[in-house]
Amino acid sequence: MENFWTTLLYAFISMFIIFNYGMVLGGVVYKIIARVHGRFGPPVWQPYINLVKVMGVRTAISHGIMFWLGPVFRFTGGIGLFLFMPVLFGVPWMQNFSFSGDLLLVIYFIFFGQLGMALGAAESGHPYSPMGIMRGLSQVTASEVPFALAVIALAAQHGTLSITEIVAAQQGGIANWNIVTNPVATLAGMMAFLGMMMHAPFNLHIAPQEIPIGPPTEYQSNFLSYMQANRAFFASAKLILFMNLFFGGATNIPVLVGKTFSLYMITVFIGVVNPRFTLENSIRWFIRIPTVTGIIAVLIYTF
Amino acid sequence: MVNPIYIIAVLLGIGFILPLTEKKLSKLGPWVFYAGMIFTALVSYQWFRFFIVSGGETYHIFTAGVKPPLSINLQIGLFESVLLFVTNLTGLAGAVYMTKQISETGVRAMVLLLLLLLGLNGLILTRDIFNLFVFMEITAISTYSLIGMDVKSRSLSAGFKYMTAGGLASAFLLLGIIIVYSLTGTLNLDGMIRSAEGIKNVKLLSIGSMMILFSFIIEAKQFPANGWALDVYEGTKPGVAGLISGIGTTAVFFGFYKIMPLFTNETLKIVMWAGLITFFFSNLMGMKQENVKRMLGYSSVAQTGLVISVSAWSFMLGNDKLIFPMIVLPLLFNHFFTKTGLFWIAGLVKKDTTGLWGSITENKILHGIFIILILALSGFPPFPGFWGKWNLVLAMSLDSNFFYIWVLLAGSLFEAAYLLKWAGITLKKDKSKDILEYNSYKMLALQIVVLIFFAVTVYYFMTGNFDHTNGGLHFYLPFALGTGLLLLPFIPEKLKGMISMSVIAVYAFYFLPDQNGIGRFFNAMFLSGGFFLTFATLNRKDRSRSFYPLLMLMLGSLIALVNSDNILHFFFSWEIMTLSSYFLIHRGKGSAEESFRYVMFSLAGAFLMLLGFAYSFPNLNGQMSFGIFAVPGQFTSLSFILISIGFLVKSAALGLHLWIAGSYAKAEDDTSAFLSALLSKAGIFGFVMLLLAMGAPSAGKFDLAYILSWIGALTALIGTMMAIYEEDAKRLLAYSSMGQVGYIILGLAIMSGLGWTAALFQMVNHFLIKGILFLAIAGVIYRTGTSEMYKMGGLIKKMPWSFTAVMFGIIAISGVPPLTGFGAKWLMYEALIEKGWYLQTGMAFFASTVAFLYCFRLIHAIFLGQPKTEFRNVKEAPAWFLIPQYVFIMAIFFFSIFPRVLIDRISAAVEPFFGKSLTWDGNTVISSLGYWNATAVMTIVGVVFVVLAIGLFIKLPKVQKVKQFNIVFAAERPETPELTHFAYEFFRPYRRAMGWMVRPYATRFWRSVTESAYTVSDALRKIYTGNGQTYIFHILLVLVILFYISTGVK
Amino acid sequence: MIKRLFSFVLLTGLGFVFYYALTNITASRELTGVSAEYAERGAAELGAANLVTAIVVTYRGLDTLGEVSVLFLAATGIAVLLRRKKGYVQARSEDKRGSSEILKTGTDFLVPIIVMFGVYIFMNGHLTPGGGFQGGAVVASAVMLQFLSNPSYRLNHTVFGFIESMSGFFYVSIGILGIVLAGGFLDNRILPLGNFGSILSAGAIPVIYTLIGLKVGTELAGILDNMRRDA
Amino acid sequence: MELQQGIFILMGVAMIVSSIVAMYVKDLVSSVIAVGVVSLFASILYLILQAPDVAMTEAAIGAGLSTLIFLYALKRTRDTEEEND
Amino acid sequence: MNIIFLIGFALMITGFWGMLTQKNMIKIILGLAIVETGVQLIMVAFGFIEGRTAPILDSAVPVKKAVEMIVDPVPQALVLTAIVIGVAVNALALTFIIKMYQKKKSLNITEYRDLKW
Repeated sequence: MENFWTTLLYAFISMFIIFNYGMVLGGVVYKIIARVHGRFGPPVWQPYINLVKVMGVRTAISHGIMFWLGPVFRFTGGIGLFLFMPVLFGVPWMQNFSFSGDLLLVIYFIFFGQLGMALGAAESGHPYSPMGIMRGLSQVTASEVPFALAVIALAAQHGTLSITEIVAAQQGGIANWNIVTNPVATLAGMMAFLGMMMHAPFNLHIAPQEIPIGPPTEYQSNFLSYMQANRAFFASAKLILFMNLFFGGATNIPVLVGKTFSLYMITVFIGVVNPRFTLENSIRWFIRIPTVTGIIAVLIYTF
Repeated sequence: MVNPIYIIAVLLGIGFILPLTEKKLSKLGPWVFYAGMIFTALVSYQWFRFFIVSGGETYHIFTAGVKPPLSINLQIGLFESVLLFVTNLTGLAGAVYMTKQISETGVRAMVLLLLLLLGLNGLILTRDIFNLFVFMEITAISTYSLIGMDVKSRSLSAGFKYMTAGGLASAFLLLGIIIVYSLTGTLNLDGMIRSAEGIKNVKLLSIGSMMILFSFIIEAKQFPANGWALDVYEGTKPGVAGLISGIGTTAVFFGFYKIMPLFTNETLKIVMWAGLITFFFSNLMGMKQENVKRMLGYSSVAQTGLVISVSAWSFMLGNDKLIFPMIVLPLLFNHFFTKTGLFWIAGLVKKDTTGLWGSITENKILHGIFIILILALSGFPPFPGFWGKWNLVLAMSLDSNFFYIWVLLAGSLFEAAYLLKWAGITLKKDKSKDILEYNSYKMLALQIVVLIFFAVTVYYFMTGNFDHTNGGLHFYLPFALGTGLLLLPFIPEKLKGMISMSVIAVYAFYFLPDQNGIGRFFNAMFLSGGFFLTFATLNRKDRSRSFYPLLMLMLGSLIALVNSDNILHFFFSWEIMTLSSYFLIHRGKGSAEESFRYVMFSLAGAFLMLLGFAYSFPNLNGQMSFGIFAVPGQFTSLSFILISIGFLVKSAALGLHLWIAGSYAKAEDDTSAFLSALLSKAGIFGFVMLLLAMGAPSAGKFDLAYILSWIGALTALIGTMMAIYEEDAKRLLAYSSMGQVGYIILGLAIMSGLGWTAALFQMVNHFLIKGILFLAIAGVIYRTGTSEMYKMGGLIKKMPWSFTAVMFGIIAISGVPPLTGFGAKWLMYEALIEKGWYLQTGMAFFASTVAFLYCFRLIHAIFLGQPKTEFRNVKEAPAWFLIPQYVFIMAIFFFSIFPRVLIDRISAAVEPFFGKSLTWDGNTVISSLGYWNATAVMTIVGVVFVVLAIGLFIKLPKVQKVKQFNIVFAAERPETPELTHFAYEFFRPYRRAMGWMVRPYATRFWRSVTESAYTVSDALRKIYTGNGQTYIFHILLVLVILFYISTGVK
Repeated sequence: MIKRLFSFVLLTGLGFVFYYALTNITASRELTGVSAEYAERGAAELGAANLVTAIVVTYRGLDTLGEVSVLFLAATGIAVLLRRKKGYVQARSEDKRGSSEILKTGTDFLVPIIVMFGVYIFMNGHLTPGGGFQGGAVVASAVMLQFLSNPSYRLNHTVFGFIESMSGFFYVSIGILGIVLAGGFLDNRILPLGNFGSILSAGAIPVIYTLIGLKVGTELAGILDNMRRDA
Repeated sequence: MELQQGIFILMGVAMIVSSIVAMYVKDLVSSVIAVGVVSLFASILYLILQAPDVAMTEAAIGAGLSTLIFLYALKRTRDTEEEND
Repeated sequence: MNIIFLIGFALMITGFWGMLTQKNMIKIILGLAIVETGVQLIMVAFGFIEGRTAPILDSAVPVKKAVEMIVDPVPQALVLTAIVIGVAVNALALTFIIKMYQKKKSLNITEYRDLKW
């Protein structure tokens, strides 16, 4: 906050980097999934193509103001989440606006976009929208539990809720990473991470087969472009968050890419080899194994 | 001064001569009769004034010109004069009441009444034990005759049972008298009492006094030797029953009271417990009653038992001179007037079953009197019964007799249960018609009694331990406002609402600036909330006179609660608040059951609180300041637990939450906002006071604050969980409220500066949000006429303002940045983690994510999705509702951007107790763990949002707007929009997975508690078989039991 | 049967109570307390030879007034309960067997004597055993005799009622006179105590007892009349 | 003294027997009479106990009038005639 | 003198027995009358002093020596009242029975159980 304009400029730079990183990451993942399935797959830059394509669509319909604002909420949520996090440890221009709040702010801001989107989609009047939202929200509440417990364990471990300080405490080699110093919390957090990334087996709410028409098809044109762009931000932001929390953070971009990519791959691979859970099953799963793990993590610091 | 012997002489003389007027002078009879009655009333008034005003000295009357103990003497002192006065006045009223019956029966009925009065006066005046017996017989025989006067089979059989009981009682009284006489050589009470101590033959003396005691136990209708009494109350005409229950019982009691000094402490102890047992069991059995008069009979018996019990205890302590006016008299008067009045009301209603009393409302005055009497009888303030019980509980606690208090309060709860249930029935109109049997004489008599009762009430209210100099104003305020508004029946309702608002505003203007500390937040919240929520009530169109008075009573009592200086003030306001809110809830449609549940839970909580006070009270001699909790004593933790339960009930903590959904949902829509936004904070205020005074004691190994934190966390989680499955918007919000208040409790339990800051911040937040949400929902319900969410849908187009309000409300409540809800959550988690309560943190976090589910459901099911055909033409909610909502929204935004304004003040209030916990760097608040800059967050989010919105607007200038129903299913359109609104049982899969969390364990538990209470009640009352012989058996059984207890032989 | 068993057990318990009392009763050997004072002062103070009368009429006069009221009340209560509804036509049973002439004559002869005897009893209450109540009962028995001998005999209610009311009223009035003229309510010394042992002694006691006798007699007669009426 | 004791016992037995008879005899008239007998014995006892006033009262009122009232009541509870209300 | 007390108590017990076991209401009142007689007997017995005379002062009992010669007059006075009151109550009770009989044609107390619980 020394210099407002500098901060702003830095924020734009980091946003630009992360946007492109997120888009490419998405493309790579498509490719990988296709290869695993035995297909050739789309090119890596397919997300850019998609984005340009949907932006070019002229017809767009709106069901009302909330419908219209839904993608705005969503995109704000994605960008905001990213902006409230420090991206690279010790790199001044990659700190974004992390002075605004600590870990709690970041966690809670995840909901901002989801809630807004949910409101917008629900106004479409299509019954599948609320169904999808219901599934998504239900699952989030379950997966947040182990995550929250993991975060609490970290806060207890480091005596702080500031992400920067948590990352700082992990500097100096793998031995200081939380995955080593606090494996139980990391385990709980990573299991929650699977759910939060919304890949299989926890992707019922976006299940394209069962719900052919949901928010993505009610929204056209720029609405959709906002949502796709947001996906890049949102996914990367979450990856960065987990990297910061459990895997020592990153001090430069290659490390960042390496760590986040690996993290993403974990979810992708698990998703590829697993069938989809029904909603009840995934909720039950989250409040059993991951939650118990989380509770153990927390109990370690309670006594 | 007219010698009181003239009362006896005149009554008797007139009684003797009246039969002469039967034939020829029948016109003259009534005149002579009433003249005699009025004469007695005047004479007793004269003495009453002499003692009350001039403080005269006790006066003795010797008959036969010889000094006692040779002759019989009478005595009139302060207490006698008071009792004489009310007895004779009520007797006069009774004569008026029975005018019709008297004129039907003829002059002999007058004789009976005159002699009844004679007997009662004699009972009160005499100081000779055998004379007492004679007057008791006179009373009894005139009562028998009055009972049998209507020559109905029921009254005859009741009278016969009474006579057998009375015969036994007098036989044993004679036996006792002669035994005691043979030992003491005198019949004079004072002489007996004096010489009783020196008697060598203690065993015989104890037998003698036990016989006397026994006979009074029968006459005073003590359990279980009282089956006949209940039959009498049920079978007799209400006019007579009222007299028996009121003046009859009082005089018999006073006779008993006079003899009590004769008994040893062991015997008195038996009397004390016997009376309490009567109180407890009679009330328990009363719960199952549906016959009005029998129910009153049970209550009457119970009250007598209590009064006797307390009197015996006072003699045990040797403190009777003080306890009589402080405890016995208020209890007695409370019983006396209410019971007389209620019996007489029963005489104006044709139906005997409580369930058929619905249309008593046809007569507003009668109904008002009825309600007031019921409340007085249930022991609510400001009636004498309240003062009596309050003083009793505290005095008992000084005697360390806590078990007594438990039983006493349990009995009181039973009594309140059946009385309030009955009152509740009459508050609902039903189809029964013409149940009133209007009779102006009866009305007049009733009004006389009620007027005296009011005078007594005012007297006790004015002298009732209130510190009038210090903050006393607050305690008159609710009543002044309430009654003031009630007495203005002819002005329009809207004007009343405006008057209420202006009073609040003026009060706040003069009052708030002088405030400081934590109380200020509550005051500010109650006053501002009261002001704006009252604004919403101006939308009302119905002409209901009781709404604004009750509302003002509730708000006033909340203010009084916050400003109370001591536990009496506190409890007094608490009870008034409970009561007024009960009636407010009861106003809603179909709310009878729910409001009853509410008031029963609240009362039970209040009684436990009272118990808690009692456990702490002995710690500091005689003071009632909150300071008594700071003094550690033997029972500190128990006291803390009990008081906490009282507050937990009001906060609807888990397990004690059964009332919340129903009463919030069934209350009128604008009232629900008051309940959730304001009333739910009363329990919080209680905790604030309690924790400040007491800290957090530990019970054995358990840190009570820690336990409290779990209660708070579980309440937050389960409350939220229950909210997501509700179909009814108001029930959903009610459970949401429960969950949110759970957070506040959790915050307070942390007992750190940060925790309290969090709790108070959350409280303000919750107040604003629930104000918005309940009012918005009220507006929706007002327009659509339903509160079932799935029946609505798509209302965003019709009610955009309401939608926006709800949207801000849910964003704030769910804790999503940038609105205030996040601030509350942030403070809470920081505090919890700082404290090291990680599991609770996790649970609170879980609860807050679950909250999204109901938030979304609320807004989706009502405003989004497909609109319904029948609501195609609904309009936006009225401005009366919208304006307060937007005021609150503005407040939320203000606090969201500048939370420092609020947090700084809260910290300042909390600092004196817990020290500094937060530091500031510009707009960034820094705790020991983390930091938060609300202004920056708001700015960033706002800027990004606006930029993106503008971007979208530029890119999509021409969006094709379609109707809501423009959706496609695989290229087909479903025909009815109803089918496509996915809202019913919205979270079904979630329920399948998580439903085990909300299994109704608490409901089942409380249901089984209630059911077993009723079962016991029903089983127990079966001992009253209606067979006179069984009653004789009971009576003799009591004698034998009494004997074996008192002598403790073999 | 179970009821009898319970009753038996209960009364056994009660029997123990009484037994306990019985074992603790010691026969009195001398007058104590008030009774000694009555014995010492009674005769001189009130001038009544029969101490029981002195106690009943004066010392504990209020009790006696109450007693009279009780009787009066009972009579009133009985009258109220057995009152006939308006318009009730008495079913005259014609076949009631009239009493024999001898019985009637005997009755006519005996009644005045019995009444005189009763009057004697209450007039001499302060000297000999007996008094208003006993005398009243005797007077009532005269009426009873009338009823027995002549089933259709009807009481003259006007006269009886008048006597009943006025005797009661005068009784109370004498009581009040006691306050005005002597030491207190029902003080018998409003009249001179007279010669101890003579009929016109003991102040107002004979007067009071006479009034009581009249009152009790008429009341008892009234009760009997009510009870037997219209069978 | 022995004699007096003997009389007491005799009369006591008589009283108790007649009261038991009063309770158990089927015929109500007999039972009323039996109670009257109890009273009569009582009045004799009073006389022995130097209570002539009480004895007279008991004889006149307890034994005499009371019995009569009972008998009247008995008579009226045997009537079949009924008040029409 | 205990024999009188014994008789009194025995009478009371008998009376109670009757009241508890006899269903006929008249017998119940008769039982009550027996109880009363017992009580009265006991009362008089309390005033009795062996070897003394009735409390009537005449030639045989000079005023001066009355204290040593007479039995206690007070219980007698009380019993006098008690007897009259007892009879009054019994008469009233019988009236009740008469009226009850007229309603239900029964003297059995178990028939009159409309009021209960």
